[in-house]
Amino acid sequence: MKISKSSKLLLAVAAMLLGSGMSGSSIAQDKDPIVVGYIGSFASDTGLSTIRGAEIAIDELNAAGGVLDGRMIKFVKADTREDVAEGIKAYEYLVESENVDFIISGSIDDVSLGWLPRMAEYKTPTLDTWTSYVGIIDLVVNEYDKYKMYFMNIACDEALATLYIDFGKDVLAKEMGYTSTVLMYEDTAFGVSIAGLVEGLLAPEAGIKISEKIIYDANTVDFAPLFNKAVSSGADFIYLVSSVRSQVPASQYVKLQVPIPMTGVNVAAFGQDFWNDTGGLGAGTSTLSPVPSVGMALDDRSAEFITNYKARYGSERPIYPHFNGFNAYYGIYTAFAAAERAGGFAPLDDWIREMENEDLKLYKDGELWFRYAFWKRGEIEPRTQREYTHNVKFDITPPFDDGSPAMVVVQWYEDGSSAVIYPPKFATGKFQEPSWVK
Amino acid sequence: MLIQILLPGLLLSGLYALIAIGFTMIFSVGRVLNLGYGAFIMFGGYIYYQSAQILGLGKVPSFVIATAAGVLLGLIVYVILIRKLKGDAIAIEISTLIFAIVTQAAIIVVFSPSPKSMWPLIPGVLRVGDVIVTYNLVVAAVTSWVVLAALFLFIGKTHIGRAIRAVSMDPKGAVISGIDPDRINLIIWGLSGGLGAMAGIFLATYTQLAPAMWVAPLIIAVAVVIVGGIGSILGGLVAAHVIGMLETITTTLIAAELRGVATMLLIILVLIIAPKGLFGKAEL
Amino acid sequence: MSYFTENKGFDTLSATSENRPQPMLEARGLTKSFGGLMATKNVSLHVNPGESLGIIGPNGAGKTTLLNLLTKEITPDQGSVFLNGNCIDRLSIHKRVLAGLARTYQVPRPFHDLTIQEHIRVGMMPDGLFDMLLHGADDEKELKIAESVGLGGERAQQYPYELAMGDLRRLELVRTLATEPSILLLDEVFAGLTVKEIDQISELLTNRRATHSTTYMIVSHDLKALEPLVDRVVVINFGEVMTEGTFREVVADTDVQNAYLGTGWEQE
Amino acid sequence: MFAKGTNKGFLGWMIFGIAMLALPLFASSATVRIFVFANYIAIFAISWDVLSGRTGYISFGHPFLIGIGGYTTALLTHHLDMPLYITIPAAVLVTMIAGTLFFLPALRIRGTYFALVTLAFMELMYGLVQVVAPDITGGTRGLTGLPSIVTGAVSNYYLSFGVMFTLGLAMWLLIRTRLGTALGSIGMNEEAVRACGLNTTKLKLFAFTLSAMIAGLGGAMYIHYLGSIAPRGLFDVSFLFTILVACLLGGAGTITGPIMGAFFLTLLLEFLRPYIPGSERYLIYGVATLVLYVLQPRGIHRLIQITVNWFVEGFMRRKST
Repeated sequence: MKISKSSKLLLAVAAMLLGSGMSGSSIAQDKDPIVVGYIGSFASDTGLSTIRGAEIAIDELNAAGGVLDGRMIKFVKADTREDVAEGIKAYEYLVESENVDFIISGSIDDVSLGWLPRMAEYKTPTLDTWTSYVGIIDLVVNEYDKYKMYFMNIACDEALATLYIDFGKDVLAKEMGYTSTVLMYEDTAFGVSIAGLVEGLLAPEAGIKISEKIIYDANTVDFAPLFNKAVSSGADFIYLVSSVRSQVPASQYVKLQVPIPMTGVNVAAFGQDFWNDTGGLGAGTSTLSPVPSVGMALDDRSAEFITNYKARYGSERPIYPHFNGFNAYYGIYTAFAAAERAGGFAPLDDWIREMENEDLKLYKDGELWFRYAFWKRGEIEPRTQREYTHNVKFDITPPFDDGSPAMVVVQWYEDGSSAVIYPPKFATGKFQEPSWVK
Repeated sequence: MLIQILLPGLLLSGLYALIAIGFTMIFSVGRVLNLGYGAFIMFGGYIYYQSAQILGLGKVPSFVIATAAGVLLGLIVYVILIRKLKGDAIAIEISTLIFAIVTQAAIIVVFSPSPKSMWPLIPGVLRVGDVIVTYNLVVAAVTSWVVLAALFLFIGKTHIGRAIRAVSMDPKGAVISGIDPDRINLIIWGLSGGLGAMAGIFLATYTQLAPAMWVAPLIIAVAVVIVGGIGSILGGLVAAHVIGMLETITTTLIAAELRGVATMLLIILVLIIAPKGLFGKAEL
Repeated sequence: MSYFTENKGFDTLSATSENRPQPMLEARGLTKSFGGLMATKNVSLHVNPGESLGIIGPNGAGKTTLLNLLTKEITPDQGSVFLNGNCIDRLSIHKRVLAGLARTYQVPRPFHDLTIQEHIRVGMMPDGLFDMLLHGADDEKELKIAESVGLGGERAQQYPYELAMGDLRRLELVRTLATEPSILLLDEVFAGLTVKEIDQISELLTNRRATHSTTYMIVSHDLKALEPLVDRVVVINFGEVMTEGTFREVVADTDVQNAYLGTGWEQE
Repeated sequence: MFAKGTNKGFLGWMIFGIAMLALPLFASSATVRIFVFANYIAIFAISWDVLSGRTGYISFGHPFLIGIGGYTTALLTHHLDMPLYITIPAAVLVTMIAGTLFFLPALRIRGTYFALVTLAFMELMYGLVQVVAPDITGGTRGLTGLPSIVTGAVSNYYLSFGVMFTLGLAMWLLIRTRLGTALGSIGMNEEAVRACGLNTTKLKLFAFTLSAMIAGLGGAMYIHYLGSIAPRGLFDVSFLFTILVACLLGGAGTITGPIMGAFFLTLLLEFLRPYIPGSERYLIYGVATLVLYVLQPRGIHRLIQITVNWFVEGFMRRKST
């Protein structure tokens, strides 16, 4: 892996030295290609998942004879390095230098928020596959004309949290008999907003009392004082919300053998590489995850995607795509299906209309398993009683026959395997306390 | 409640002292901030990870390899950068900062930006009542005290140590008494690289490896130097404990999210009220 | 300098009760200790207008500390400083300079990136920011001042790193002279100079005394070089005034000779 | 009023100005966009240079000042819908006040110690924005959809260039006045300046306020150009790195040097993108910067000086033979 990296580097330098000779030559094609841009980090698992999902879909479409009357798709990428200003520059680069027709994004929250004004200015159709920030959806709801070219095909965090409360009620309260928790969350916007949702609903909906709240600095090195405090509060379990450096609380939880169970949101545990990254110290972690998550049973088409993914990327990390890899793969298909019907990505309003009508349903054993459609303007989600314009059509009410579930709960076991434990329709395993908890 | 603060606070302080030693040494002797010190720490952590967890060379050999690699890195930085800049403090600070950023970029290219958790150096936990601490941290703290004691003896009792002290107090005077400050600085940078790498192993096995991990320990080291004052190893030790305790107290008793804010306020206050630090001797 | 007419905020105690001429600069009971060490103990002295006073004493006697106390680089524990009969205890360093009390340093403190002419420009700088901003430098006057210490013409464009020690002393002197002091405190002007350089500086000062009415206070332990430059001498030892008088009187004093024993007095 | 040689330099400024004004005529809008970023980095570098390049009080906390300006206007426009012609001056004013806060430690400490306090200021601000009232500041995610002053690449280019050029030229002229000499001498030997009868506190306060004013103006305009603000992008070591390195690589204390440094860094990073799109780009960028800096710590400014002198001398020699 190291060798391939450094040789890539050498090639890159050589390419740079060759200079403009390369950028001038274009792929010889009868028709101009359609250009799809990727914006996001190049090296992170998150970014790579989106890149690879999109790459596989694009190669499949090109191999099948191209799109929009036989035009090929050209895929260009711009690195954000997970930095806000770099993200804005990357967006500008894609539109101004590469003249992209459509952008697929694997950006994280603040990076997406950063380039959003550029998107509104350029009016470039854009699909986000990773960030779940409901604030962006609210922008589409409130300022539709300005942000209508934006789509997000992961369920927003509000939907995630709402469904998670059901897990608390059905499993943590009813099955495990927990009555109190310590809410431990990082001081980031993600932590605060998720914790706020959980705090407001956990007691009234699930009957679990919050006996103590611990907000911690996202750069915390040592979680021992926090765990000590949590344990001495006498609560039944710890509810952790962590998105930044989430391996730290997860692995210190194991290293410290904290004697009460812990569940919640741990972003690092979304990927199959979590186990190796923690050197096996992820045991006992359970986390909510957007779908399709690790450990989840797949429909035939998604299973084929995974087969292709593994054949193509082998042991290069991430060894299994994160949820956004699937989102990118299906996102490319839905975007081009809409473009075929609209006659291209322009005029913009035609494409948006067709994208809003897009409905990709995936079935497993005759049951609706995943669905890539979007909430329409003015459509009200029945349970939360609000609009989610251009968010993926999630479902937060059993029997989940109206859309993909907003989230599932994934459990990592001490033998390194993982399984979905909630909702029951998708479950492949059971909630389990770590062995050191008595 | 008291033990909940004292025990973890003491151990965290030990880790902080270990993190700060190498940084303090360079600052005391050369009067320059090595803003690339965090890179030594990160480098040590990643080398250890590669050696112990990926190549499976075993903990003790890996520890030695990583520390040696740190010494080497310290020497290389000194020879390539520091010597060329001839004591221009600002130039050294900026170039070491760039060096840290370069190291970060290199780590991303080689190891990917994904954070990695590591097996503890010494597995297992110590339980005192409700309080849990890992052996890993206990060992880190004990190591730091041992290293500090050794360093104290080294500086006080050996010939090189006395030469180091002489350069630290008066570089020009040292030259007159036949000491080559260049050689002393080379030794210091090597030592600092090794100590940084060693601290990196303990820090990384306790927390995680990530390409941006050099910033947090650098800030801790800076805080220790400022609060302790330059030119005082003992001062650094006390300062590490002040900061470690302050963090633990803030986390446990006040509000965990103010941990970083408390440290920053302490730095600003000390610099404004007692710029020489609590134990510093040097003039500004 | 017109400083006093603008600021009337300080005490205007009469300098002395006796009926002698008002001293230009007067120190009363200056005391300063560092830790347990008394650097100066109850030092009182005065310099009359137009006079040149020498301050001598062995190394470590507290001469430089006394200068620092007079210019407020160090704040005294006790005692007061009077300039033209006005107490200037509350004036900061730069205000004392504006009031006409300027000094040179034992170790020259040049601005490494400025030419000699620019050093003079800093010395001549007005107090107001707008004044600095809106009015350009007076090239002619700057060069004239440079000329007066023998650094005029092309030499005025030299940088400190191009200068020998003797010229650095001149630079230190000329930068201070540019502030147009009414009393000039010179700290160890001859330290580190060759015999030839000492002669040159000495000649420069002698000539200047003949043509300008500036008052001087010169600190030195090089008695031979000091002799022609001073009207009166104060001897400081262990932070206290030991004796004072004309150069000859002081040199003849056996206590002074004893104080200097073993410090190179005999050779001189 | 100005030092000698000002006229020749002024000619250089005019050529630079005309070339830059003509740039959008032949450059693609993508290139123009890159130059907008370069202009803003140059404004921040000028601000840094006025303070640290001249007085020697090295600021590691400039993002703190820029962030204060950015957040002031962001909050006022986002929550109170106030117009930009009120919020931007307000941002400048608030930043100038923050600049005096920044100034307090400079009364007692300098050099490395001062640099560290300012760094602590930046880190403190980073912590506070996230913790204190995240529903107002937007917390970690920040705020988006902020109004823009003008739209489009070319108008933003002319706006940012106009401000940068005006500030740059004004500051360049300033350092050539006697006030500039006085400020510069503080960086060389503060005691000696005091011994020349100058009120260094007043001079330093002036430099701090002026620097803060430029940082506040630049910061406010920058975030309206970006359209969004986030703490991680502002109070960040890599942002600080760009400003510091632009100044030092360009040649601190010269105003023109930091502008060159800002352009060099921004353009280097962007022109590498088509050839090396991935993380290796930052590695090459960092190594190139490090090598260049160690080879000539006095910066590009000095390199150009040396080159020009070499050519001039060679020309003279040939003429005389």
